Amino acid sequence: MSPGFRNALPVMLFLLAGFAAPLIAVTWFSFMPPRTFAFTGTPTLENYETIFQSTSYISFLWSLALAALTVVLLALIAYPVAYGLVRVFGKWSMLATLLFTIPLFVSENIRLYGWVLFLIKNGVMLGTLKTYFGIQAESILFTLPAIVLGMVYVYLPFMLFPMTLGISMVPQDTRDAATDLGASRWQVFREVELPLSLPGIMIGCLLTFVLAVGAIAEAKVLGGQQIIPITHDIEIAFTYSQNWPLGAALSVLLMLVVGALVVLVLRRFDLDVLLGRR
Amino acid sequence: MSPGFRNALPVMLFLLAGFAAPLIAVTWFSFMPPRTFAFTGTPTLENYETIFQSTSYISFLWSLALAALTVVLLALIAYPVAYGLVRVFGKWSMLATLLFTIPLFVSENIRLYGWVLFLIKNGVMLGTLKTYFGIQAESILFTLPAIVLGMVYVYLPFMLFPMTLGISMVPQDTRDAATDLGASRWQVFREVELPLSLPGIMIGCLLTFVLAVGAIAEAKVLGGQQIIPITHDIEIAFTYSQNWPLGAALSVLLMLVVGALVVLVLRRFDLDVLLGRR
Amino acid sequence: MLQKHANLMTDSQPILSLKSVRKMFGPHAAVDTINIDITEGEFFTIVGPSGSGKTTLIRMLAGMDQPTSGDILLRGTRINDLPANKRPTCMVFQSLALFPHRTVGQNIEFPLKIRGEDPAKRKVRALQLMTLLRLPESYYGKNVMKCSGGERQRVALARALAYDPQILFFDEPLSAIDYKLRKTLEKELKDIHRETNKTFIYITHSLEEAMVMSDRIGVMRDGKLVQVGTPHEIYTAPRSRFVSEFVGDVNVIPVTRAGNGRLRMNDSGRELVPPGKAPEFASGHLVVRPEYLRFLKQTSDADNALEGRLYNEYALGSRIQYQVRVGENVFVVEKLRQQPFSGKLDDKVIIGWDANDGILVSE
Amino acid sequence: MLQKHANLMTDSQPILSLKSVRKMFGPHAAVDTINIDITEGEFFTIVGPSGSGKTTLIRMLAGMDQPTSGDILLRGTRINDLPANKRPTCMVFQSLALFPHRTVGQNIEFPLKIRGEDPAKRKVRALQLMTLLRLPESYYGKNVMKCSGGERQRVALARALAYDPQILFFDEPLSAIDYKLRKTLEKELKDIHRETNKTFIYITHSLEEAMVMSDRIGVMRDGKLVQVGTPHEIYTAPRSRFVSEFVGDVNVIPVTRAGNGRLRMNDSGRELVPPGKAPEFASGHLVVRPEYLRFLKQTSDADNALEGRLYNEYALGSRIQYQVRVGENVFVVEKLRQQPFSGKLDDKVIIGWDANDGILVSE
Repeated sequence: MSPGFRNALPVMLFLLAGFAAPLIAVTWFSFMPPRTFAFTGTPTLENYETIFQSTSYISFLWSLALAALTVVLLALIAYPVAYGLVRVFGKWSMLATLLFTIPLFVSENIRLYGWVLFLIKNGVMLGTLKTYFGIQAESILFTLPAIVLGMVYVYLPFMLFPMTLGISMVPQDTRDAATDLGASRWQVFREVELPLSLPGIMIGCLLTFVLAVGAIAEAKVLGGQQIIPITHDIEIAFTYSQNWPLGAALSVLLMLVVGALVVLVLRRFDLDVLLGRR
Repeated sequence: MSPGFRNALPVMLFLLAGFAAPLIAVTWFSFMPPRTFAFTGTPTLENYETIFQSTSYISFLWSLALAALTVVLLALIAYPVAYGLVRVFGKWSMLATLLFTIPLFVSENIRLYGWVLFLIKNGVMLGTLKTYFGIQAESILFTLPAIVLGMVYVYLPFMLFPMTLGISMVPQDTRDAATDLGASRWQVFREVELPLSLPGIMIGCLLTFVLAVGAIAEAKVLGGQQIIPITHDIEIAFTYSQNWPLGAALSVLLMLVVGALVVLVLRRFDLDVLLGRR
Repeated sequence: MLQKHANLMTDSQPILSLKSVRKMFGPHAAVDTINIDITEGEFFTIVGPSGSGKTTLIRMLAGMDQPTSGDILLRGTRINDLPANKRPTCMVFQSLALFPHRTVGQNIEFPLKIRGEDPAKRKVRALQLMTLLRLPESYYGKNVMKCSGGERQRVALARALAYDPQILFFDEPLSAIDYKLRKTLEKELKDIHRETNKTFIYITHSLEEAMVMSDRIGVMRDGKLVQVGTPHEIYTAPRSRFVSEFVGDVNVIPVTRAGNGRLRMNDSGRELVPPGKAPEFASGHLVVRPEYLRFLKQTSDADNALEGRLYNEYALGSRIQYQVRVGENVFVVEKLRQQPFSGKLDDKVIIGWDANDGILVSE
Repeated sequence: MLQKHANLMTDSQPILSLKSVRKMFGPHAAVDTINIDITEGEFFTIVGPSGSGKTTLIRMLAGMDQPTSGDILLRGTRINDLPANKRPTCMVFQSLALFPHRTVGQNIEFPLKIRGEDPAKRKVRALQLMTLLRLPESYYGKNVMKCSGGERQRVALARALAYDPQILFFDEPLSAIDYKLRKTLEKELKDIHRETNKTFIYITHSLEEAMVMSDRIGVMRDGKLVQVGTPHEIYTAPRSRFVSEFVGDVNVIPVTRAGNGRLRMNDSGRELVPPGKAPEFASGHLVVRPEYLRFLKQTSDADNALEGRLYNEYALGSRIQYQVRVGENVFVVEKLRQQPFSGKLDDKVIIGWDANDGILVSE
């Protein structure tokens, strides 16, 4: 037994206890009889049966679809911005990065309420249009676009930072060398820049997808219950309907779906291969 | 006008529009007459007066105290773990880091419900004690310790990662040199290791404090409304009581308090000085 | 000296001409009014300390930077505005700039792929180049990051040669490599230059490296080209104190022209015999290389002689250096190991040199 | 050679003795059964390629690593288990390991602060050391990261001297510094060694560096000490092909002992006259340094002669090297610049050497 392992053991046990405890509790409770609050009941698959017979799959699909849409939009928005931060803006990059970072210091809910005030009928945007320009427009608040706007807004930094890191890891020399060897701008991008920044892009996509699947505030605050993501179903099960085993079973399914997706993507894009380590 | 600035300008305008919009909306609304939903009212300080005459300051103090307590506990717990990860565990560090990271892929709410299931009367912990050991204990659920436990649990990674980075930035050679020059283990720690890892520690503390002040789920889920943090007051103003200008004013005050604290700490511990850059 | 390349001797049009090339960074001239003609097939090295502007210069030649003023002519055609990917030139970078996500073969074939050649032809050419550069054929499918330092060097050179450039630029490609391997690669590079007959333009901060490989050397300082010549000219006839000191250990004596045509040492006032072909100047430096200084029996054994004390000795492989303190100054005398000096530390010694072995520089 | 230090000549107890010191990493011996005695006041250099175990060795001597077996004796006392902070030795690291959050003064005073000396005394000593190492007094309050490479070097050395160690270790402190400054610092370090009279143990991969500074040199290879001797001994009497090649450019000829006491070249079968004091062996290598090879008018002008073609020439400052192809092999001949060879490339030439200028090694 190496000294590293001997010293790491207590910490790892503490971690297993501290970090795995809630996950184990959730998994265990998902096999308890519905609407019970004790963990000593006879294990049963009843909760899972209930879920498969219910319309919960719609919430699942909404969550996954919203997350996927968010990731695609984020990738399209964040790549040019990250590229600019690394390659184009020079000393202005610092200021731009600061502008991205400051809002993170404000509680997410406050920022979402801000969007409500901004988007609502007679709010900052529509109010200005109506009062000063006489234009009457419909508010997008409490519709799907508002939710997507909120998600893109909240998760942009989490896509941007790994992407910026990924792009900044492509050495200037390597790009210069490709140009020097006759490659056009587009060829440099396709042959050198994109493959070498792929690890950062992939990490950004995974991170934002995982965060977006677990999102609940955006749909609640900006979506006005128009769309019910799975996280909302879980919250309802744990609070209003007081059916904890059902909430636990929904949680377990969500973890399984997300986990499977992450493993799938990581296996498809082996990071070591991307980084050229073998 | 440098080309960097010219290219950065549209992105910065987009940022100002996209990221500052909700903050501006919140600030503006905080000066609107109470209980209105339009932004065109006559600006007034009425909301701020209401707050100063109310007992909201208790929520403020709770939020700040909870955040401060969380940061202190996190620093005490995370430093030895981070130290172990960097210096002691060797190849086991990877596994331990993975154990810290995996729970982040599960929605925060699910993990908090997991703690409820674990801690509640007849839940995983107390149920086991009662059924198998015959020990009857009080649940800490819905008390202050449960909230603090939840906050420490949720924010540990955000303290741990900057700290690990900070400690790993202290070169092994510098520590060896101090020992070689006669310093004991404790002197190496006090004279070299601690001052050189301080930037990481400070960033971890700031980050977790800002996150903890904006926390709401822990108090709601684990505290059972025993303690009302200011974020909860804000949510209530925006939702149940439908007094948006009041919620906006509370938000503005919270941002001011946190902002002032961050600036104060950053000025006190000038990072450049700590890093020895001047 | 040996006659190296017949084509150096013809007075054909230069392959590359620089006419008053300047590059300003704000108010600072990184490259300051440089004029050179590079002959086809030449191995030309630009040498200078870091910050002397040599990297900026080569980047302009390669098309990665544009000069602020002046012209760069390729066989007489102005190419100032021709971008790097359109120039028939190629560079080997200090970092080598290999593509880490590609195999050795893919790296070498990159310029051919960009040009749209078909895969079969590409592979034939890549294997040809690998043979030229002594890379085993089995490396074709090997990830380039698994290669050793010397092998990567060869892959980078093979990739540049695959572009089939008229001029090859080298930006200190050997500076990160350890001494022994560097010496080997320097000689290999000179062999490749001979076998390919291409024009090589090399930059380095090591005059040792420049001397070993080059047909001609240009010495840069503060953005200016202070001297251009063959390695022999640079070594034996430096035109300034800077160049003489850059070439190796030298003894530099500040002197003033005395009335009688002699030189007067600024510190001791002692008179010295100047070399025969001395430039006209009022005050400057007399440079004497350590291997031209001798230990004397008596002061009359050489044109110039100084008395001092033996202070230290240093072994340098085939040679041994002795430090001699003369007043406040330390002189370095170099002898072959086969004929060492038999004095003891702190002994009184006389050192001297023949007038014509000194070099007078006005700066 | 000059007589350097009187105390080298006395046969007093060695300050440091290594007795069969071994360090295993798993099944691999990083340091393999090393025995040396270091004399008080000596400048001893351990030189070897990277991976030869020299860093592991010096870390054991400094107390940062423990040997797997064998003993380390300081003035006869076993110190294997004495931790680094209790040993009266101090190390200058390759990275220098300065404390970046402290001033120059605070760095130098660190060992005194640890020892609990009072601030006024500390400052006096720090300023003394700064004077010794030619650091201006005004640097006392300067942040150490604002110093140049050479200045940091001096701060690191001053800090080590402040500890007042009996032995100073150096772990390649000059390897990251550019050529010209390195040459200056090498000579400075030798002067400081002379002025402080302390024992210096230095490791480096550059034999050039080792030759300039050391009283004795130990050559390491694969964890073993293959030869120990003065720079002159290492250069003129290497005991293996490895050592001879490590010292500089050499011509190595694989040979077999022929019946008549002569040597037979393994490739061409040609017979050679061996040096007078040749060791007994059946087959090995004949090593001839380039400066002992001469161009001959006819084959009878030297004991051994070979015919070949002039292949290339390289300028090396005061010397010029010529490559001569003899059959499949390339020989290197070195001449002084003052007396260059006047042949043309591809000319037929004869090269030769006197039998006693060759060195026979059995490996």
